[in-house]
Amino acid sequence: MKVRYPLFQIIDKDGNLTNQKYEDKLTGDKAKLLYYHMTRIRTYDQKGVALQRQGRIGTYVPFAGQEASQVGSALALADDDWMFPTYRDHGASLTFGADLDRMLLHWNGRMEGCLPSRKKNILPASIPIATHLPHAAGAAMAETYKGTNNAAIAYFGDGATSEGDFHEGLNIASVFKAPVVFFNQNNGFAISLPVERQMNSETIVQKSEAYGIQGVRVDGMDVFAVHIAVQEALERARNGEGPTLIEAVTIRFGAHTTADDPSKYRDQEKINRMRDEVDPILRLERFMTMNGMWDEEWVKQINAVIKDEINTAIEAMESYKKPDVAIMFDHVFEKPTWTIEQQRQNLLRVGGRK
Amino acid sequence: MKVRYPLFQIIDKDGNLTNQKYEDKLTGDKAKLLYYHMTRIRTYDQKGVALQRQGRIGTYVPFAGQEASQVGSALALADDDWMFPTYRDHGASLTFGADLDRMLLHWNGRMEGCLPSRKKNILPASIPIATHLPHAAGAAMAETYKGTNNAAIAYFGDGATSEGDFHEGLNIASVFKAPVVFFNQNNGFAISLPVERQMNSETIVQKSEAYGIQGVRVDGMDVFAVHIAVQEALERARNGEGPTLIEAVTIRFGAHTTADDPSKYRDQEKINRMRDEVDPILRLERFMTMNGMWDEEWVKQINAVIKDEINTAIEAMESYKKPDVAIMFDHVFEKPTWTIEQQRQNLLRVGGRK
Amino acid sequence: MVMSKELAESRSAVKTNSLTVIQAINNGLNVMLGKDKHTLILGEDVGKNGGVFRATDGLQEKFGENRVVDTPLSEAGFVGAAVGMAFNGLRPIVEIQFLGFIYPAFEQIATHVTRTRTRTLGHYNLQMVIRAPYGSGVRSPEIHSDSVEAFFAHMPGIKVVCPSNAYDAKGLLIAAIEDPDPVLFLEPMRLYRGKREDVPEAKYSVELGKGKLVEQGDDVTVLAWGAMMPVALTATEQMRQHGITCDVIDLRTLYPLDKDIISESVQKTGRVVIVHEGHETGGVGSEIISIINNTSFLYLRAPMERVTGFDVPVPLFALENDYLPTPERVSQAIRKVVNF
Amino acid sequence: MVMSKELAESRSAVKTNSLTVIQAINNGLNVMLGKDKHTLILGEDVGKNGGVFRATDGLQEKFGENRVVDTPLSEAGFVGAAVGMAFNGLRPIVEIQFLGFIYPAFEQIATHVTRTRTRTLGHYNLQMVIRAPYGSGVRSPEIHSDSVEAFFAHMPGIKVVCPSNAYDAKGLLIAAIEDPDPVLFLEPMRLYRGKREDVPEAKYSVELGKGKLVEQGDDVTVLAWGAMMPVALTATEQMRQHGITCDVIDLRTLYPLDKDIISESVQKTGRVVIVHEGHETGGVGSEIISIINNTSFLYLRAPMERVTGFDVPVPLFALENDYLPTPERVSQAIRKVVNF
Ligand SMILES: Cc1ncc(C[n+]2csc(CCOP(=O)(O)OP(=O)(O)O)c2C)c(N)n1
Ligand SMILES: Cc1ncc(C[n+]2csc(CCOP(=O)(O)OP(=O)(O)O)c2C)c(N)n1
Ligand SMILES: [Mg+2]
Ligand SMILES: [Mg+2]
Repeated sequence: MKVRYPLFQIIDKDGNLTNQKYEDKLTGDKAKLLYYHMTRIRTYDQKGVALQRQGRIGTYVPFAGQEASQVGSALALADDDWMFPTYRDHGASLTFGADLDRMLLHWNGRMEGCLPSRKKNILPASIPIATHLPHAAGAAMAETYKGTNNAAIAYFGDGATSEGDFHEGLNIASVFKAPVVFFNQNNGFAISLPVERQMNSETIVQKSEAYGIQGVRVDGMDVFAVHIAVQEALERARNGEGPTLIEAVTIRFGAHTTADDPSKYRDQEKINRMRDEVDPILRLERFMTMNGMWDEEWVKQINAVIKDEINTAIEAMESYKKPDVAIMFDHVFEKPTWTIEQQRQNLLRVGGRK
Repeated sequence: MKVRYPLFQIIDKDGNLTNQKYEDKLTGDKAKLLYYHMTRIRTYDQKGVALQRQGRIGTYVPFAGQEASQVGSALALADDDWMFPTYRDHGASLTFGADLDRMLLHWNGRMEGCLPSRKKNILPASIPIATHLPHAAGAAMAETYKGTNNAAIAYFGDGATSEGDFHEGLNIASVFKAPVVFFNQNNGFAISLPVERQMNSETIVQKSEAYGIQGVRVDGMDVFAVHIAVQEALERARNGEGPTLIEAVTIRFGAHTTADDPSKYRDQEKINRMRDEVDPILRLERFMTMNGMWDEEWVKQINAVIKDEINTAIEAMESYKKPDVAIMFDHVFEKPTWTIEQQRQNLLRVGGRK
Repeated sequence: MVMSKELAESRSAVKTNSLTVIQAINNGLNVMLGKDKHTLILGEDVGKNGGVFRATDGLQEKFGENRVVDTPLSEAGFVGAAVGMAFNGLRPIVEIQFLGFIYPAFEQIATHVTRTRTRTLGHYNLQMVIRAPYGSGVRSPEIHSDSVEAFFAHMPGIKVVCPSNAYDAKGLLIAAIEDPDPVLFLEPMRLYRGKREDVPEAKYSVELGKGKLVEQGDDVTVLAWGAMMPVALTATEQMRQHGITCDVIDLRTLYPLDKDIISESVQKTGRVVIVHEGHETGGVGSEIISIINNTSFLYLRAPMERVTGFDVPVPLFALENDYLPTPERVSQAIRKVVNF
Repeated sequence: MVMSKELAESRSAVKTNSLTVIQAINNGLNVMLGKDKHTLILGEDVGKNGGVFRATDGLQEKFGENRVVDTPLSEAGFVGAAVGMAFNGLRPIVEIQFLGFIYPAFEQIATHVTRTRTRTLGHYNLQMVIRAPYGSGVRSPEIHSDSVEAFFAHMPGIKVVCPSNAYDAKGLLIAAIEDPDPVLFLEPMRLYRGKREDVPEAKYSVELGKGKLVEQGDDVTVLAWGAMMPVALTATEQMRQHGITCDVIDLRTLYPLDKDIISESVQKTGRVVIVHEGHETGGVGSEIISIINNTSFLYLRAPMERVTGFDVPVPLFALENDYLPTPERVSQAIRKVVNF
């Protein structure tokens, strides 16, 4: 299967071009854009882990190692496209346009942070694994129904491929030729379960055969390759050629969440040692350096901007007005039912927790 | 995909041998055994439709056209193997050893008829589509756990492949190399939906790729081919080579159930016209005739035996003791809970319906 | 018999047709597809076949394959796809072939259909209806006869509706489709082809969350819905002959329950009999009892009685009429609360 | 405080260890895997990782990969596989990582786990346990905090059990594993690492279907289970200081409910407060009210009160303590029934 679906790569881990075909696309501007976003979400991710350690937010889900997959894919979307992320894809959400302070609020258990954006079509991170894949199919079908040219992308992990909703989502999308990209980040683990025991198939991409759809296996540490693979898939989608299943082969550098201890089930030391070698951001840096695109000044500058942006967002998050118990009652239905209204009043009468 | 998975066939519709490799296996005895069982379940099936018309049983599910698939597969099983049929696979159940009167009772809405056999491991027909596929995986895993050499077979239709449980069942079976055969009867329709709109894949068998398991596409109107394909799959299963997905390409000659009117959604006349040409029993008859295995006397004799057997079973079914309301209460738990006991007593006090 | 205001109106000037429940539903769908291009129907066999009960008969022919969509056999898939469509401004009406086949879509309903509005503080609302025939008594195979409204009445974020007659069927269905929130619309199979009723040809709606007083009496309040309405009415008719008169209320919406109509009646009669075919333990009846306990405690003159399906899997059809509440069991319960 | 007979016994001669709830569960699993080769554990991350809460810590190492099986991320798949194993004589113990992730397996539970014995008139029984941590209050992400025991209490064919302390956790778990029928075993996450208790080292069991009188009083019967027990007890402790004393009953099994212990207490106090964190409408509390209405109508001196989770999706953790019943809300309810 790895023969039938060779890993699509444009630059290797040392930053060398391995695929001449796309040389033209690797402009300095593009490289910088990708670099900026990867750096931005990496900084945010590190801050997320730190904030959790300091008890300033709840359990946090780090995505370090997956920046190329998340940034490369998110930047391929057009403004009106639809994004269906999981709990680990806030890097992608931020890149596509989610509000930084909202995302942080979410890690603080605040319902006000659940919706990533009021402008972009970014759905709240899906917690029940794979349940959002049929949504992406449906949102995409609705675009066809309305005769527009927009597409959808759904993010999910290797573990998600075992759920029935993965299967039903891809099957329905394939039958209706929905303009949707199923973007799998195969980071090798579903919490503690290695992908080799998640499935008996050699690759995830070969699952595309079950639906008669296009499948692409891409080096998920190569931001160019991801970016272009997703662009091409979106183009096929917009052209009425139906969905694509993309397997981005990547690595979760850290724990499943800040509540997880990966050393319980894998050789975390080994991963820590090889990190720099395979790091997607360093890979791009090597490429940029080799191709005269590296600009130390610019890097300093964006780092400062990013730091600023994130610190401002943290401040905003921490000075956000206290949670109002009413919001838990006010949005269950357009108009609260009498039961909800009564319960709300009762709670307010007792005073709730202050 | 039809290239990758050519249709496995041994005799064609005119009864000609098309696959020399298996010539040795096509003995007169085997042919007669297969013929006997196909004739038996066909007779039973026709009786089922008639009984329903006469109001002597409830809605009936005919399987005419699928006899080769059901008989060929069922006769491949060993005594201690496990069978997981659907509502349409009573032909297979009967062939494997289900009690005829029990099966009829079941069509009469009698709970006493739900369990096909007290001797063989034949599970009650699964009504919620595809839910029994994980059961087959689990029963097979239990055989491995116990270190036995038994296997399981699960029956399901083309429509069933769209359900999440199909996917989850096959994935789990593949991961644990469970000794199970997933036997799909692709009869072209799920009630009114043609298989081309059930899925976007050209074949069902190619879905095996998703699980890295063996896939076989077989002519489901050729009882020899089905029989041998299932035998081989069971052998692989017993040898620890894991599950196989078999797609038996067949035709549902009649309605989905006696409550269905197929002319609403397909050219039923056309199917009626081509029936004899593709009939699996006539195909075997042609083969037997051409190869000097046809024995008119024997045919008469088995027909008489079958008629007798079925009539006796119908009598048994119709003279079965009246349903006892207690059985609805008595088997929910080993010991009824107080709620159930109380409800039971209340009902008996009011008298229930007599 | 009290004639409801709606019904009285409907019988005056407006053009009506005499329809069965299933025809009224078909008519309601027809009206709404015609009215709103964002409305579409999804489900198994809803297209050419017109649904296994013919609820969508003729609609694909009239509105096309984009508006009446035959889906793969995939309840989680097409309920999930409907959620995605509703995110994106469509108003899907999903048919589940039988309520017992809603279980594969349970996760979609429990985690997304019901929670999206709250999760996004109202940014996304899912204007969608899930229709499902429910209940026993029509000699269906196993799992085809479930009456599990209680699961959904316990899920915050979805309304649960169940008509018992053609007029309400169309009116409630239209109200459900127009409701900005998800609605589970339960259709009593047993009444699909029963009594015909005059149903206005035009669009009209019956307000969700409101029960209806169908028969008036003094001694007992009998509460039922859907296919249990005729059972309740047969019993109360018999009781009337024995001098016991009942308020019979068709609840029509099971979440939110019409607290006011219930308490008003109970505070008059002081005696309650609830009839439903779902299992007794944890059925909607238990919530009704709890509400009455809350609103009308001092008015009660006898323990409230439930006449329900039993705490057993719905049996195959040879015993289905033993499983189901009967007029005899209801009468017995009425006598019990009267003689307490 | 009443010391239960079991507990009293356990504290006399037998060797005990001081364990948390999660340790007691781990210990119960350990005992049962050791005792019966047909018993095995299935679930996500139960092997090397020992479960996300460490309920199965060390068990794979001890019993091997065949007995403690890491499954793919596939709740319908592995609950379904467990059904197949149970057909075939094994006794699987399935871990659902959080109760909110049981929904994908809902169809398997509603149509097979619960109906197999009836369907086969006892030829096949499914001796299996489904364990699931449940409830809010530990700052988990969305869907990780559901308390939906009511769904399962409404399903004929499965028992529903929920311990509130380490002793019961082990004893009820062992009883569940030994029960010839399916049991859903709900584990209060919030109490996993709370108070330690003396837990006998050996095998013992606590009978299913029996509640426990935890505190004795005269004025009000307070009924709760699982993580709401400490909330109830804090409230009744406060009330005691105001001269109001309560019977506090830990129900422990939610189906079948212990009718006798409930009625005995209610017939003494005449006043009832039920505390649960599941949504109010259609929660198990409504069934308890219905049972009391049935058994103890004439003894009631006030409407029964429910203190429950609201009819809203369980909120993210910033509001979880507002969603959950608090001692204040319970005290309020106690005062209300006393002052009625
Ligand atoms: C239906 C469901 N079951 C279980 C879980 C608990 N859970 C959360 S993340 C996770 C592993 C997911 O693995 P994968 O799909 O590979 O994504 P990754 O976390 O690696 O990004 C599990 C089991 C869940 N969220 N939903
Ligand atoms: C979960 C579920 N959804 C819907 C149904 C209703 N139903 C019964 S049979 C059927 C079609 C099945 O088609 P297929 O799998 O091809 O099997 P066939 O009937 O052709 O043998 C449907 C939709 C069901 N039984 N279970
Ligand atoms: Mg992963
Ligand atoms: Mg079919």
